[in-house]
Amino acid sequence: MVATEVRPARRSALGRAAAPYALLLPSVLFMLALFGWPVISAVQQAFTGTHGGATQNWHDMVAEPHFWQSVRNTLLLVVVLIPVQFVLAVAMALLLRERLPGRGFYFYVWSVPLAVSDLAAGLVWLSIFTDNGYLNSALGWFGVNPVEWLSYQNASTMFLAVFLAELWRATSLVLIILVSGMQMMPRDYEEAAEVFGASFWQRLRHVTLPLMRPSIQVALILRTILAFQAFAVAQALTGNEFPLLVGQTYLWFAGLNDPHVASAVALVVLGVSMLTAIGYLVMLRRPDRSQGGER
Amino acid sequence: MSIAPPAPPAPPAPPEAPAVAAEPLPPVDRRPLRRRRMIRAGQQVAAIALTLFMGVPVYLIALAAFSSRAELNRFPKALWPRDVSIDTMRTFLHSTGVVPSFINSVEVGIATLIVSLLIGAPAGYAIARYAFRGRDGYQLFLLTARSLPVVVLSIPLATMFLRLNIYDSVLAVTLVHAVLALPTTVLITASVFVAVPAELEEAGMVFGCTRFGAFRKVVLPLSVPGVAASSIFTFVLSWNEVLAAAILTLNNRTLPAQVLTTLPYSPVEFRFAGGFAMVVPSLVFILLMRRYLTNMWGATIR
Amino acid sequence: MSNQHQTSGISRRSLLRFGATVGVTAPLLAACSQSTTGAKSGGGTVNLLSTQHTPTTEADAFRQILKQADSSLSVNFTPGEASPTISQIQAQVQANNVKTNAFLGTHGDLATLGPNMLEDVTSLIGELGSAGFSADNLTLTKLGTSKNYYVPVEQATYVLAVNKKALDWLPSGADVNSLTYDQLLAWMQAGKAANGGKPIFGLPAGPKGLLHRFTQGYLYPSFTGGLVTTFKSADAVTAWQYFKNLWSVTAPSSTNVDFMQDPLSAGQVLVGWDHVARLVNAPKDKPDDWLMVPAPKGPKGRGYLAILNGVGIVKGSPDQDRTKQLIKDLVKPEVQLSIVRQLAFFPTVKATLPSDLPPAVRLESDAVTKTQSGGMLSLPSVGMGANDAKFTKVFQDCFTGIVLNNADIQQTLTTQGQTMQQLITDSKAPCWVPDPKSSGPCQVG
Amino acid sequence: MAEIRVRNLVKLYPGQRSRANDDISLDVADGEFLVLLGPSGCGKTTLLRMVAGLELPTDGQVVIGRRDVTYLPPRERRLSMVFQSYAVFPHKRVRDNIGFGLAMRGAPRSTIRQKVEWAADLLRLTEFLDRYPAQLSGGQRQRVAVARAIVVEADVLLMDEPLSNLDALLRLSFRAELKKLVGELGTTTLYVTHDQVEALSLGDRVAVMRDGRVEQVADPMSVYDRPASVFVGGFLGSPPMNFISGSVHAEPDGGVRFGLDGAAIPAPRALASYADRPLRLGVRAESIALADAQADGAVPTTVQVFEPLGSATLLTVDLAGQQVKVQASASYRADPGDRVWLSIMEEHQRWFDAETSLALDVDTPLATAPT
Repeated sequence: MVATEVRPARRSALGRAAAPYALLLPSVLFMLALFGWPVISAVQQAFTGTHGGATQNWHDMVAEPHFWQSVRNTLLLVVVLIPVQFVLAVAMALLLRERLPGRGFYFYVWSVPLAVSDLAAGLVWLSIFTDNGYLNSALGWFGVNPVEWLSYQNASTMFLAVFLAELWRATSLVLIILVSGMQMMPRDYEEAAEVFGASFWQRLRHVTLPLMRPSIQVALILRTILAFQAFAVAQALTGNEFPLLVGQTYLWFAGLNDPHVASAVALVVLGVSMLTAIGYLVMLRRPDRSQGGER
Repeated sequence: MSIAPPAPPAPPAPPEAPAVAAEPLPPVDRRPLRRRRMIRAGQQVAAIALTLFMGVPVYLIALAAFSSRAELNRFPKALWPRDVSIDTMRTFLHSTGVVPSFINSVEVGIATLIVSLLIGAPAGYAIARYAFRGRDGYQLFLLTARSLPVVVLSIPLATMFLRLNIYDSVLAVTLVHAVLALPTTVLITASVFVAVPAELEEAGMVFGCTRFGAFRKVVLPLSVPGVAASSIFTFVLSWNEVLAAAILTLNNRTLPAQVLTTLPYSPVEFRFAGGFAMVVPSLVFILLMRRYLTNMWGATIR
Repeated sequence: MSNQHQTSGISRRSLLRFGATVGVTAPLLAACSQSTTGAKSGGGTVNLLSTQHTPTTEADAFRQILKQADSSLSVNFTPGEASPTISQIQAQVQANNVKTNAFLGTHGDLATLGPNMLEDVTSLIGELGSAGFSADNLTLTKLGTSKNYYVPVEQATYVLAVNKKALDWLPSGADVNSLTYDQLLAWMQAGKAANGGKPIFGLPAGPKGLLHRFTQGYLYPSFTGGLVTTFKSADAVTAWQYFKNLWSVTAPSSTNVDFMQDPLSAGQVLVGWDHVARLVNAPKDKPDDWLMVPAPKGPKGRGYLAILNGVGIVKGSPDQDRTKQLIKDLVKPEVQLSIVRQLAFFPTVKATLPSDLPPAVRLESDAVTKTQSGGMLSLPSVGMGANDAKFTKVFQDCFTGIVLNNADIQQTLTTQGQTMQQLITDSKAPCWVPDPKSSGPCQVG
Repeated sequence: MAEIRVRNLVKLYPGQRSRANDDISLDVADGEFLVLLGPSGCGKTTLLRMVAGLELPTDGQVVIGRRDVTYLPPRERRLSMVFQSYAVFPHKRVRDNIGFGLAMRGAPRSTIRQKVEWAADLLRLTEFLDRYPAQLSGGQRQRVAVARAIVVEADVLLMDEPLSNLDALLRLSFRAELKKLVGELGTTTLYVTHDQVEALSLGDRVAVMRDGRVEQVADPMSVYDRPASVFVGGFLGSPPMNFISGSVHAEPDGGVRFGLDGAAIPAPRALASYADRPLRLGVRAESIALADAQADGAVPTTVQVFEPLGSATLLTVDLAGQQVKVQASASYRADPGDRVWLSIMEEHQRWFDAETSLALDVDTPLATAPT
């Protein structure tokens, strides 16, 4: 295009202020066009019912014997698993940065579980923990007689199995986000911190982690939301003995052909996820962006 | 302007040739070196342990997928390929619809990648560059798509696509997968665009790019790791998504819809064969994308 | 082309380019998807959705059977999980853009779709009068109305698979082919004791397991002679007490077992109760190590549940005569026989079973005939429509409460009984076999 | 406060063929301000980073005070540093940035507050203490980096091209401020730069480096006026020192002349022993005198380029086929093609061996062999 473009000297204020909204528009329209009506009809369903008033569905939901147990299990999984996962992912990211020999291979293997669907992951860990599985076989080679890891009678080993399977499956998500965030961080800050006497832990607390705040925030939000959706792995390992919240949605929708109560449970999941997301957004607000306006 | 030394200031009395050399030098202290080597060895051991934890399960599903039926029923199982047979895998791959659905899945995966990046990346850029009102509200709005279990949307979605007459097609599945992938695409690209220094981009604009040109020529190349990370998520999400694919397709099913819905009902050896077949393509995709994900070991060495 | 006004940095040219790329990819995607059902999609093909024969090997076997039955008819057979499949049909009917011609499913699945999603096939049943459908099956196909809404094509029941190794601990004087529940319990207790406390008996109590059929179709009729009318009777309490004792000798891993054939062929358990199609793989490798025997007898006789699969025509689907042709093919005796030979589902029409059945299927067919002779037939819920699943859930909740969590039996039955009564009254379903006929909605006794 | 002693330091980066630091030995006296000067890639920053402990040497030893610190991690070396990219923490306020070093060493809050205010006042940052670095200009951020470095009473202060990211005007003013500041503190300082003006103006001594080796260490005047090698002469001063190639031969009357084709320049008698060997004469543009034709020892040249520079004029002349730059007074005028006679006084002549390009040890008192 030969003619050099003559741009107006000063773009209208509207043009500049509208820039972010123009960039967001396609995604908002796309979401509303495809998920708008379905979400509305799902919400409607939650408050209409074949029998009884608007609250009947919610009453049925709570009356289901496994409901409160599934809420407890889901929260237990989220509260216990996510902190451990973040500690592990940060450690792995820092190990990768140490440029150990073979790090390319390490990073590939560490990001592999991301590729495994939760159904396949359930299968993998079932093959390990089941009574005649690989773990008991390995114990057998050492003369230790097999343990019934997944039996509903020993709840602690059952939780441990689900915990390890979920730890294995979902840590790669956090790792990859942290690693891609860490890319952009120049090493000068950490070198400066080291010169001025900061120990490894002090560097981590005062420099490395604060600088990775955007990635940590994204990883936390996405990981928590996906944690509330976790269900297939727990079902593959323990059947219905370790019920999770989303499992209740499937139970009502597929098992009992009652989309109304299923929508109610779905809204509970949505609500809890939103609350945690808002919590993270507020908690990890970036103080140094206080200069506001377009940078 | 010739640079001559300024009028020679009365040179501060330079300390006479430093007589410090007289004192004897202390011996070289090698203790920190040994400590450093120990730390590195510890790091290597930790890395290997983590690699075993992450890698062994995948090895086991591969082992199970290629073990014979008899081996799977035996106890204690061998942790090494003792009784290998590929007929389960062969029958699985030759069963109707597995290969065509594989092609459909790849198509959907890549199409979802393109659509979600085209729509998501600009939004990610907007979040990274602007602190506008409603920024957090927008992020929450995006997250609703991912936090509402898709199962309750299945019937309204299906009816909508039927009315639009794009039912039972790769396009229908792509659109739904793109919506599901949008939140991750936007948030991850945003978290990396934030790190691209604004000065570089403003420099781009000084040289005559439009803001969009600067985005394309300056910001995008620099934030390749972020784009790579989000594309891995998008592909893997689309590749492993079962429910929307199962509901929206009839004859043109994706691999998960074709396989995963029937896996739980198939005998044990088919479940492992199917599970492993599902994993391999994603392994390959991550292998391809890994290089773009990090330029960490290429970090600038001053 | 110099665009004067730069709208917020997104030049119109790049928007055009973006629109073009999406415009091009969309039809491309729609056009070049691969058919995954092995048949050409489009006109002249019968789309048959199914919740049965989902395992990959079974699905291909069924496709072969259809091809041999009538090569002129091209059928897209798409098996899948019940919920997405049923949702698909519901969505298609709601959007009155029906692409699925026929649906093969269990009586429960067909009841969930119900009369407003299935065409009335009474005339087709009339045409096939000579096939010899059993009266009980035909009542089932009416879904509690006066017209037939599907054609029965396969039936099955549940039997006990026994690894001959277990016979060593059979109590003396007990005939394995006509056990009583008490003899089964004693047998399993002896087996467990002799096996170092490791139970040799298994039940499919997993999420997709059919354990609730054991409670509904076997325990209740055998101990109480009924189901709904005797739900919380004294006999019911003894039945559940028995179930607790039986569970104490059942492998705890059963809570994660959906198909008994898996633990049985792996040798984890020696004796297991399940659907014939979910046991058939157990004896496959070594048929002569196995026995298939009818379920035991209780105080009120040998209760057994007949499971019926049928094909319904989706309401408003095109090419209905081609679909009728498919159904006619399915009920042909030679097709019914190839179904039993390859898929272990028994004919619903008069057809003499050939002698060259595969050994496992032969074992099962003997057990089935023994079960039917002198057994007390009971049917899955009739007329419960969409509440059929919730009705089953009552029994699942009872099992979890009473057997797994040791809740008080009478108290659990009373509370669950109220839920059941609510469900039955909502569905206005009269009693069904094994309960005596009732005029109004069946009353929980 | 402590002196720095570097002995035979070698650094070979993995995958590189040439050594970044090739057997460097150097001493920085207690309280001295030594500048490491050299073109980019000469290894000056690598040397600084090894003294700081941010890089580990392949061989050799680094001693600070009486303690060997060769392999010690940076935080145990009691030093502070100003980085080229400032490395001011973006997520901390200026106050916390400056007090970072003290906070890390667990100093009581009151001392930190008091010292931070002292440093902020010294660098005129008092009103910015509660701002974030993103809200400051480049110069202010540099000041924060310096404040952070001086608030920690470290034995050694290291600076890695701290002024290179500033614009020209700010660099000038900040240089003087920095010199005064470091002079008052009196801390032993090692300063890296590629800018020769900074080196000459700031350093008590200047170490000129090339390809991982130290060519010459001396006070600014000697380095400028008595370069130990052709490289040092060419690197310092603008325009760089002229180098005229030729050889000397003895005259019947005992004198020595430096012969070019068609001309000859009188040379010191001591060079007699170098007769007939190729030499190079180094002379600063401002040390060449413009003479009229008859002056003894004058040589004819033709003017190629005449550049008026405001405070002086710069001529590029052709002396027997070789280009020479001559600095004349502001009022001097000449046109290309004019013939001009030059004379180079003996005390301004610096002689270098053509092969080794090292300075010759002519008996004039100032000549010093490179250490």
